[in-house]
Amino acid sequence: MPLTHLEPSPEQIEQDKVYQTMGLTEEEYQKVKNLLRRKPNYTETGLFSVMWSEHCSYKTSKPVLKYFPTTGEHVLQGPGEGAGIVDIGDGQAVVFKIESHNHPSAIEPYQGAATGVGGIIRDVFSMGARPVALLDSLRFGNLDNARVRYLFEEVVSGIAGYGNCIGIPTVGGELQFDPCYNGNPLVNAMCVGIMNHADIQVGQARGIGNTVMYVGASTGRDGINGATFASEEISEKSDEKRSAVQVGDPFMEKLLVEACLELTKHQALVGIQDMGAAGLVSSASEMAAKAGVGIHMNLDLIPQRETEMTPYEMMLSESQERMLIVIKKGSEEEIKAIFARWGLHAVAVGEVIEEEVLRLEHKGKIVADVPSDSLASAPVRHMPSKVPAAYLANQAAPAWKPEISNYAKTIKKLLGQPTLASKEWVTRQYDYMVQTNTVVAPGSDAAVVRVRGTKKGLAMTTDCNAKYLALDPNEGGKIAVAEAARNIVCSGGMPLAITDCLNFGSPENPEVFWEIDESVKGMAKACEILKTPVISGNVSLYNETDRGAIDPTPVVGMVGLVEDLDHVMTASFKNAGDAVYVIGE
Amino acid sequence: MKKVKVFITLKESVLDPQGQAVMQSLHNMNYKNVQDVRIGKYIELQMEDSADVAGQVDTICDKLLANTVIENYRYEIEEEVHS
Amino acid sequence: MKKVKVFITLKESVLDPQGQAVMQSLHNMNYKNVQDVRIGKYIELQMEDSADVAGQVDTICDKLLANTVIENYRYEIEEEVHS
Amino acid sequence: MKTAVIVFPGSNCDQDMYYAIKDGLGEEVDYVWHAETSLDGYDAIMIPGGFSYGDYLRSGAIARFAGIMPAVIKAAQEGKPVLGVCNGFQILLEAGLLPGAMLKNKHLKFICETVNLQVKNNGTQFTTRYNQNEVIRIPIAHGEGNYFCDDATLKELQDNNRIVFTYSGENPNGSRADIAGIINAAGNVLGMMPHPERAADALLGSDDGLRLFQSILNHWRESTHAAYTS
Ligand SMILES: Nc1ncnc2c1ncn2[C@@H]1O[C@H](COP(=O)(O)OP(=O)(O)O)[C@@H](O)[C@H]1O
Repeated sequence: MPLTHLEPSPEQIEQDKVYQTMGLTEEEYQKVKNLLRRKPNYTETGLFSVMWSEHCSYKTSKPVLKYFPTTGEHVLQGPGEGAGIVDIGDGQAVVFKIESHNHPSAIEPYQGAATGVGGIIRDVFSMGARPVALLDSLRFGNLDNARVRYLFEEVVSGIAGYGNCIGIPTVGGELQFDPCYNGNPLVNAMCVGIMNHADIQVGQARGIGNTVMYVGASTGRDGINGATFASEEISEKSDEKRSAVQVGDPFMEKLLVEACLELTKHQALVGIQDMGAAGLVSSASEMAAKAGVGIHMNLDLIPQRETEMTPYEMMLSESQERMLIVIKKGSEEEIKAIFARWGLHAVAVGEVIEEEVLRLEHKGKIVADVPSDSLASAPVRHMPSKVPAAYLANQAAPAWKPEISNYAKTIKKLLGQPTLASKEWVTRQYDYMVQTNTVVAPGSDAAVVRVRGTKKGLAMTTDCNAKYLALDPNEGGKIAVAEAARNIVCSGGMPLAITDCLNFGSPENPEVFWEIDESVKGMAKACEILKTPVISGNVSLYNETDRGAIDPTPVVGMVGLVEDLDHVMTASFKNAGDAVYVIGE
Repeated sequence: MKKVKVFITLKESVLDPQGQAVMQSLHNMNYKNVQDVRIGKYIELQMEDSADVAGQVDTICDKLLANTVIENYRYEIEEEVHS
Repeated sequence: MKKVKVFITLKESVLDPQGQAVMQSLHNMNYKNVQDVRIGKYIELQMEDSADVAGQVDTICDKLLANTVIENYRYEIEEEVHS
Repeated sequence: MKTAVIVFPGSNCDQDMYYAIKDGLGEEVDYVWHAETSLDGYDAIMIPGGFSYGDYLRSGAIARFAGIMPAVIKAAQEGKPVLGVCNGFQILLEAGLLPGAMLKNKHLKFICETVNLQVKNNGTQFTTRYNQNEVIRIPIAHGEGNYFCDDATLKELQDNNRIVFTYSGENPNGSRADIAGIINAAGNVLGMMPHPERAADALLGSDDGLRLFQSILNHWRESTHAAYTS
């Protein structure tokens, strides 16, 4: 029997302010009560606390994200779905998004990085696209620290382990070292996919009476903060024996990619979404909310890897390699057959209902009943902002001019910096050639991947020099976008659009919030001028170490279109005797 | 001389994709009576005698051999018999 | 129900680069008394009782769990105690 | 020539192999699902790279029990050309169609790069388009490519000219005698770690691998022609 009887009652939750330990503020709890017109029970409080977390709701970054231009003549899908989509002509489109997995990677670097890669791939194929490339943007502390070396080696192995196994080439990315990331590495992964316009899918649960199905791996207690309220009570089996770290299974995901791409060609598919952070809650409530409907789900039917899981645990589990799909009623068997061929289960777990609620049933009882759009609409927080003293001091200081007496020595010293040195140690661990479309491999400005069957290619890059942003976030934000655009152009591509990953410290610090605000303004400005709208992205806040916030690190992932692969260019010098020009200022 | 046998296993509730794949394969090979498979590591160390071998092995496991975020370990220390 | 513990080790004639790397790290960590490290696999199977569990485990090891060109195996069968 | 590319769950170079034959060679090619049981009607069998079944226990260990494997073994016995690349090579070793076993790379890391290979035997049906001892550029991408065999097997391979490719220059994975590819005694089953299908299009850097597929086609044409005329 699941140990739900150990959970606090709605009254206890209110009295003992249990909601606070679960992450809801006083005002947020009141808002939940008003929305429900009653006190939420334990499961419901859990649903709200995770859906209204910064990670899922963007409640503090939303006002800032509004600065970004998100439309453009080629944009087919802007922010709001698993990934953004841009037209590349001939009925085809490119799909891409970047996402962070910083905090999991700091705890368990191999699995943290691997599951980060797995998550971003699901975002792309859930749109109906075949993933064709990965990029990874990495930042670590100083390599003379043993823990940093361990994090670095394991993160790289984790990315290689997942990407190589699933057979998507890792063609580019970034690698920088700076003490500000000691203990808080940044692991951002970007995935690029190609699709036909006709196959575009959305994460919507349309059609009253349609069937909600669960596909992929079974659900365990992964990612439920080591111990939940209920399981803490039971674990007389020593706590040390348990772990809630998510482990990636790239083989499972490879099967899931193939099965889902087959599924997207099936007329019975109505909607599909990946179970990412906050797994079942976020996928179910977002799919319902977007379509203006409700979902009734029977939790007894959820495939479970562990025994005695509570509704709370099932709904919040972050087990990997799972998707939620909505299909036309009556086609369950056909859909099951598609997944069975790939050795995967597809299980009907619920139904689309007219009433706009997320209603969860467990052992014959309704254990949660909340308005579907309420979970997806956390109250926006407007944070105070303050110009940092360090910034003002910097601005007042006279411009610094390097004095170089021995150029050869300086150049050698520069090249000796791990941030500038060759990245081959990393890139040769990545299979950057699988799928045999990699025209420009890691090591040039941007990677170029052929669009098979055409003369076209896609150029792609990630860029951000946090040092510039630390000095001036607005200018630095512009520089990050501009650098990405230069890399695309130098490779023979026309910049199309960007995705971004906003890595910052705590937004509750007004100086950090100012940095966020200014960085995004700068990036938005550059995007407008370069006509590269923002089609997707991700926010990672609270990146802090004992020295304080990390340098502002809004990573830009840009994709450009190469019209003719004959015009691809690489960075290396080609022949002795060629003339070298400097263009620009 | 001591022979130390270290067993490293995944913690309970940590997904074991390797074990799952092997179990699936055993079922396909018609060993339906196999109910669960968990795959871990088995490490043998040869160590010269010293004051506190057990203490050393603990540290070695904690620091290097096992990833204690997701793995447990146990070990046995045997007197090495020379042949 | 039986719990079967399988130990798979590389044959002596086969070089174990993983074990060598671990030994090197241990030496760097100043555990100079570690003379040798060999890394193998430890597999736990839960099997329903059947007429010839040992025979089954032999075949499973020979066919799937170990590659006898490079590896040896041994196993222990225990009665599973229910908690 | 009609070619089968076997697809296991977790194969990921199946498409690359398919396109090398279809576009590079211009010949007919089908994917054949691991659960099929017959390869009748195919003239050549390709086992592509990837991570069959996640390579979770040992590379190739689980794939060896797939439904299609008896048909692969039958095709090999009938003398049809069978090519295993990377994971395909590992599967052929596990299935006992080739001798030896694969260990983790000596540096324990996955390696992806284009390497120099020396053609040690250009007399096989896979290598007639190369010159003896020619050095060619072919990509590798593997974590377990450290080929191992005992002394007797090595001698047998050497004495019978069964080492087809060796790494030229630095040995990237620690393989015994720099071995990159070996053939069976009958000369129709070739296993190799490097990926010829990734070097079948000059746009991607090298087309040295294409000649391997051309050699197979050539041999097939000559033998079927011989069959018609004799
Ligand atoms: N920094 C950003 N810039 C632009 N769009 C963003 C940004 N952060 C998040 N988004 C968009 O907001 C939506 C929700 O993001 P997220 O919760 O990360 O998606 P998912 O549910 O796929 O994990 C996505 O469509 C994403 O592209």
